[in-house]
Amino acid sequence: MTSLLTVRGIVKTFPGVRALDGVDLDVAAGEVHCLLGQNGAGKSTLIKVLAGAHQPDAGELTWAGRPVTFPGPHAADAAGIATIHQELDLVPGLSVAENVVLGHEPSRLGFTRFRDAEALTRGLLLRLGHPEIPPRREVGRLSAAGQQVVSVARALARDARLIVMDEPTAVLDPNEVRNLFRVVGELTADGVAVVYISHRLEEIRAIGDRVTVLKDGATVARDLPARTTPTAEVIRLMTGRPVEHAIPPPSAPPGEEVVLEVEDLAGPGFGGVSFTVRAGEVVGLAGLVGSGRSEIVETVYGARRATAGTVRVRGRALRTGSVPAAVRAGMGLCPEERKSQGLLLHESVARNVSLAALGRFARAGFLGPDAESDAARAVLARLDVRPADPSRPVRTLSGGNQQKVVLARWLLRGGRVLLLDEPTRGVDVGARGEIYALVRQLAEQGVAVVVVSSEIPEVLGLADTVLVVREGRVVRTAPAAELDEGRVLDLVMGAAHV
Amino acid sequence: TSNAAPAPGGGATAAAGGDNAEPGKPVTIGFSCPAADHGWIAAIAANARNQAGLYPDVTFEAVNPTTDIAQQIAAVDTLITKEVSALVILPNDGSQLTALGRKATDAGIPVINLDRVFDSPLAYRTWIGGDNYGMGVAAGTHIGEQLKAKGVGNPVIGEIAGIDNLPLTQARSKGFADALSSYGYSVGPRQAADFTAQGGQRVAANLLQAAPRLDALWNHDDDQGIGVLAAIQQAGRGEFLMVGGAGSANAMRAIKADNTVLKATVTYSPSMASSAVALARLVAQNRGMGDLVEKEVPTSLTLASATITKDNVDTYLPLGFES
Amino acid sequence: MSEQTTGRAPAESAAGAAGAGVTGPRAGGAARDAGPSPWGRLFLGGVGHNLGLVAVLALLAVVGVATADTFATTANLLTILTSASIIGVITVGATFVIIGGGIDLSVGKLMALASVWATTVATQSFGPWVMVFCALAVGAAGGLVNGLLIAYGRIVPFIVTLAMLISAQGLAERISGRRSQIVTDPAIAAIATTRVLGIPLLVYLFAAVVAVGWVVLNRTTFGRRTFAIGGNPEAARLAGLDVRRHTAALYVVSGLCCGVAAIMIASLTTTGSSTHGTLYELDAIAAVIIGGTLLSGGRGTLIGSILGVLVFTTITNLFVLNNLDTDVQNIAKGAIIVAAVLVQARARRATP
Amino acid sequence: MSEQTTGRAPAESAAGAAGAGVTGPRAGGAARDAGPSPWGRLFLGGVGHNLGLVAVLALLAVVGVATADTFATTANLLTILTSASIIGVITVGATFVIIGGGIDLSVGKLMALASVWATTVATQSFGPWVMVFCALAVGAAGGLVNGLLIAYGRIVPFIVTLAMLISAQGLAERISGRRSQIVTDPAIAAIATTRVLGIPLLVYLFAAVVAVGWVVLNRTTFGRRTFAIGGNPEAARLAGLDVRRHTAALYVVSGLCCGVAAIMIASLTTTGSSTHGTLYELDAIAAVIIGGTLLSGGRGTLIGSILGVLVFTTITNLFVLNNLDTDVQNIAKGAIIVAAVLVQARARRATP
Ligand SMILES: Nc1ncnc2c1ncn2[C@@H]1O[C@H](COP(=O)(O)OP(=O)(O)OP(=O)(O)O)[C@@H](O)[C@H]1O
Ligand SMILES: Nc1ncnc2c1ncn2[C@@H]1O[C@H](COP(=O)(O)OP(=O)(O)OP(=O)(O)O)[C@@H](O)[C@H]1O
Ligand SMILES: [Mg+2]
Ligand SMILES: [Mg+2]
Repeated sequence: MTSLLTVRGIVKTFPGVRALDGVDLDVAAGEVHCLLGQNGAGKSTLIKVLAGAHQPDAGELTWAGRPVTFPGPHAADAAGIATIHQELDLVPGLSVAENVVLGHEPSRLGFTRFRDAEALTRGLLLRLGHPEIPPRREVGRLSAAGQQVVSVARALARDARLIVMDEPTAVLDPNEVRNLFRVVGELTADGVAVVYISHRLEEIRAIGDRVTVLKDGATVARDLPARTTPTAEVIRLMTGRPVEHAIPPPSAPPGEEVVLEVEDLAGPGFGGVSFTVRAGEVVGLAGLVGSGRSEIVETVYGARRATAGTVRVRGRALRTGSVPAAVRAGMGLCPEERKSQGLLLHESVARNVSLAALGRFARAGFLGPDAESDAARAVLARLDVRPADPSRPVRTLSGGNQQKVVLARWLLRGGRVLLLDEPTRGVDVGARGEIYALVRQLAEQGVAVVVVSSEIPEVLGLADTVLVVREGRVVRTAPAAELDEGRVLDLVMGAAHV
Repeated sequence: TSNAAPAPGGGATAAAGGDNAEPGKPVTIGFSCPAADHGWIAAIAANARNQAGLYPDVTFEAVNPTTDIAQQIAAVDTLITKEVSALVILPNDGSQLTALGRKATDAGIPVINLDRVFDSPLAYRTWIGGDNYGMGVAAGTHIGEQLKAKGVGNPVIGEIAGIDNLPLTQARSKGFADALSSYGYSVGPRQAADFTAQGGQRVAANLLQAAPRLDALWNHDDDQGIGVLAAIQQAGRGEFLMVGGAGSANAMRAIKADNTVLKATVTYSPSMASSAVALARLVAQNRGMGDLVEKEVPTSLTLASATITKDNVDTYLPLGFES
Repeated sequence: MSEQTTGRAPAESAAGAAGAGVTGPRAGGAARDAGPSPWGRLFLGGVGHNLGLVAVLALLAVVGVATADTFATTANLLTILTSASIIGVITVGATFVIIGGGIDLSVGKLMALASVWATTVATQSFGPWVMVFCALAVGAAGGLVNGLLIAYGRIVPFIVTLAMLISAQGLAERISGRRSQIVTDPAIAAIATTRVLGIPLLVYLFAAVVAVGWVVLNRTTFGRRTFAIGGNPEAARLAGLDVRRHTAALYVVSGLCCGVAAIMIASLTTTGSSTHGTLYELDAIAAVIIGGTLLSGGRGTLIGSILGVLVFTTITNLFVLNNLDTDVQNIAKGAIIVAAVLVQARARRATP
Repeated sequence: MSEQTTGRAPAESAAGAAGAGVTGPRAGGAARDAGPSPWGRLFLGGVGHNLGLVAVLALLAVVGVATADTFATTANLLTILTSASIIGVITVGATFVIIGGGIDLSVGKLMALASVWATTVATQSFGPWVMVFCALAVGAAGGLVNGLLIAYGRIVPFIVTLAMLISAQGLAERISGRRSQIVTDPAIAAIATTRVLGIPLLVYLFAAVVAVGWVVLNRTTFGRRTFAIGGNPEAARLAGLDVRRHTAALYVVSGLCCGVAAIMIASLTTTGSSTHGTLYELDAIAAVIIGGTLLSGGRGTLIGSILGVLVFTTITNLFVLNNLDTDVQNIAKGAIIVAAVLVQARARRATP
């Protein structure tokens, strides 16, 4: 196989961090090359080097047989590398079409030719199976999934020879993932190379040709065959240890006491939602991206105002639209968007963990010096957050560990109801297993848990009871044991797909 | 125009009479005034410096002008610490510098309070300043006379004041209203600007809309008057008579040329700064005023406000300050 | 969208998201997005977003007609427009800077400096074109210094432009000797007095700057990239834009607007003076924000900013026509501003 | 951390991320955080982050000693501290508001209003305690109105506090009849003249407000929540904090500081006046930002703000001692501010 891109010995340090420590990678034209690694392994940093967004400290890039350097994003782009970055790289105030052409606007005398841009965009969206996204819509008004589609369209617009995709499927539902894979197939058939990053190992198997594994900023395995390498082997390479990645089964049936009762809850985008959660029970909400599951749990939590319905915790109705009331009643929420809704990125881990339980560490409002440090340390140890240093700025933690910090916040507060919205999005296999174990552990201690997830196996594996949500309605409530993946998929897609 | 280098002191230095011109014991005179981007204030500072330059026995110590009360307090404090022989102070705000005047007086330094008066006579040795109320009276009287002569009944008389916050503005307006009432007239549209050409233009442009017909207009300040005149020209109005205030060279030239609505201005001359320095010298040297019998300088001098028209403008032109 | 008026008001983003008008990719929003032509749509968008402000203006007009006979006269309406023209031109520049994620506190004093420099005896002796060139050059140079320090020196815009405000003020005082410099050139003076078809030249100039600004902001690559740089600078960089150069250019645009405004104010007041433009920075920013531009950048309309300017100017006009005292004027002005924003926010929430 | 000084400067987040000077996750963070005692660490953190500012102050002191004999005298240093005291107290409040993600433009005129209200003949007739109470109540009430409109009315802070600035100015003029109201009460007047151990009472008052502010910001749940709300209001809300009530409270804190400052300025100038505090808003915000607080909230130190105030006051003092003209002062001041921020940014980048 002739190599389109060869990467040798790339080193990239940020002050005090060696994010990349000698990475090798070979990508051939027409292949899907998967890049695997734990959170913080350096995958995104590597692709930023490829995109010209970071300058490597050492190492060589060879592009189409010639050594190159990319002093800026422009250079990589000119060479024919397009990148879909992990953090959405769109401008919310511009239209879909403007985002797609940003940096390469068709123009005459400085005037943008909107019609050309829109025609191009319309074509790309059609190709991606989303003709319904209007090119003139402001990107900020699209759902996360819609924005991801636009990001993909952007990359396709460049007619690149190599397209790098950094976790493009994290916010996509199965249907859209299938669409994306079809497009990837078309691209590779045309000889375009794709570098593909995902934490969902089954996807690697579905579209990958070869796999390169990164660990702690270095390549630990190269060019493994994607389809035939055993999963356990891949995981061992990534984590350096064998990891149990299956979801542990519940060890005891849930208790009898009803902790959370939701009755006829309605809000903008959903309605008629009723369910109960008993102590120690895990209730899962399955559904497509955009089906309104986040709205439901956020309304239960009081973060959005309900238009109708009641929420009771242990028999007592909550004031609607008040998060403090819900928290006082013992609820906690790990929100969908870790960074924008969950974390104080500037602050230390300890301060993030103690945020909801600050009052406990204060006397008459006064906090002792780092009063909460010890308590935080204990919770972090229990969750096995690495590194277990509570004074470290939270933004320096990997995605999985950041997710654990948000969980730790509610563990420290010690409530009776925990709402988890996409708890494993963007989290690597290792951390995923730990989060599953933690959910089990909490349930065993009598906490009522609600889990929202777009991964159907995850919902089925974790939940005792599953609610299937479609377009804001609960279309089926059943014990998990009575459902299987195919059934749920049919339900979430609706009659048209059955 | 103002672009000509400013005539030194606008020619406003006192011809020393009697034996006062004779050199006395050497004295240091401290001087502090506000910083304003305003022709009148600029003339005050220049006049003081020029007057001091006339005396071989005077060392002139001016602190940098400022608009900030706290800065002026700090600056004058340094002069007190230096133990100057006398202080000439034009405060940003009379009330707010009273305590400082007391401090200087208590330290044995005579204070000549220029224009904006301190709250307590204990804070100064002598006050010299313009007559704001009298200025309003002069303007009102001139307008009253002119309108009466024309036989206008029920005239619409406008007023564009300076900064309403200042006591001097309030005094001017009161004098104006009082004088007009003696003719049976009253002030119609009245708005305050801010002593800047821009403020004058803005307020005048709107005020001319409020009054589709005007018979007379008094503008308190010739500096902002530049903007007022511009607005009048832009609106194409000319049916009324305008009177200015303070007595800038620019306004006097316009009066002399007699081709705008500005027909007169009432003075509030920055020459008072020259006089203040002269007084400070005498006080510091323990001398009286030459033409007076008194052995001491009086405790207060109020300057008269003259009305300048086409007829007498030539006499006053040398005193006019550049905008 | 409510976030435009409420900006950083906390707790609100979520509440806003819960409100109406949320359209997912598969929702039926397509109808609304299929406007007439792109041009018409964009322009209507500018007004549509600002229906609240139009309502506020209408309300002020009603009050004007009710309280002052002369309010609804052509002469008075032209006076309002003329008064709005100078701060309006400055606001055009400020809109670019703020949409691009910056802030410019130096506008008023940059204008003052340009007006002073353009009206020195020396400059005036070269005639009107040199005066105009001088004003534009001084404005652009000031803006360039701002832009370079912000984009390449990496100092926050607030500090850089505040420092520029202070220094420009000092320089203007120094050059003018703190006196008002009279404009002797008849051509410059004529800008404020000339009328074409009964409308003052200044108003045409204002309209021209707004039109050019609108076209640049909405129809050119430069304008659209300004939104990108303000809305997500990192995304803009990854897309290959030269974010720094663009940022610097935005401050030059603002400085150029100050230069144009300098000529206008020199003509209107027949002087160049260091006292010109005092507090214009707050007025301009307030107009931009009331007009619905996010102070954090990335979103906004020029039409909104201009409506904001008109609201402010109309308020002042109303006060003078009704011969109110300055103190009462101020008390009322504060209340009216808050009321206007509330009305506008409500109108925005009502229309999706 | 470059983002502290460079804030929203576009291009910079990108440049910062790409270029030097960004402190990485595994960076010295741990080393820096492992200070001596937690208390000492926190305090040193405040200074440490601001080593650049300390250097700037030292530099100014060197210039002072070199150019003016009297600079290094106790009397002059006390003059600097006294001059700093009033704007310093206001800056304490402004620091809370800005760390909490807001901005308060009304501080100067809220102080003026409180000073006027506290020195009316009627208020003075009740004696000094009532005067103090009145000033604090007026300041707090003004802050409360700001806070309610921002937190519950969901109007951007810039507009609300600008409107408050304008209205408070009008109200102060109205109440005082535009005159400076003399303080006749000897107890209030004594605040500015009394010295304890040779140090003016005003300086103690300033120190006390800073100390209380520091403790509240760093050692109480209120302070901790202020950082949270400014850093990520949505996360704070979802963690169960009452973001609105807290936001409103921040403006009350700022208003209270204005009340304290009102008593101080009434004592220092022996008057209550509507002219007090002009442009204090820009000075206070500039001091806070120079002190390293992010204008977008969530990060900052009180010590930095106070150092910022001292830098500004020292610059002014130097100018007065050297008897510079205001125009030269201004030109130089702008340049010094930019230089100071550059020095500080460099110092920050050097220390991880
Ligand atoms: N701009 C930056 N400054 C400092 N450190 C950085 C920066 N970007 C990344 N890092 C650090 O470099 C390391 C590698 O991060 P990277 O984002 O490449 O990991 P990743 O493999 O993409 O992880 P994930 O699966 O969570 O996306 C991490 O420790 C990260 O914190
Ligand atoms: N802040 C917001 N602004 C605009 N639209 C929003 C916002 N939040 C949600 N929506 C819209 O509401 C709909 C429901 O989205 P939501 O994310 O709650 O669904 P979900 O079932 O939780 O899906 P997901 O798997 O993405 O969490 C989507 O179509 C989305 O576009
Ligand atoms: Mg990554
Ligand atoms: Mg969701």
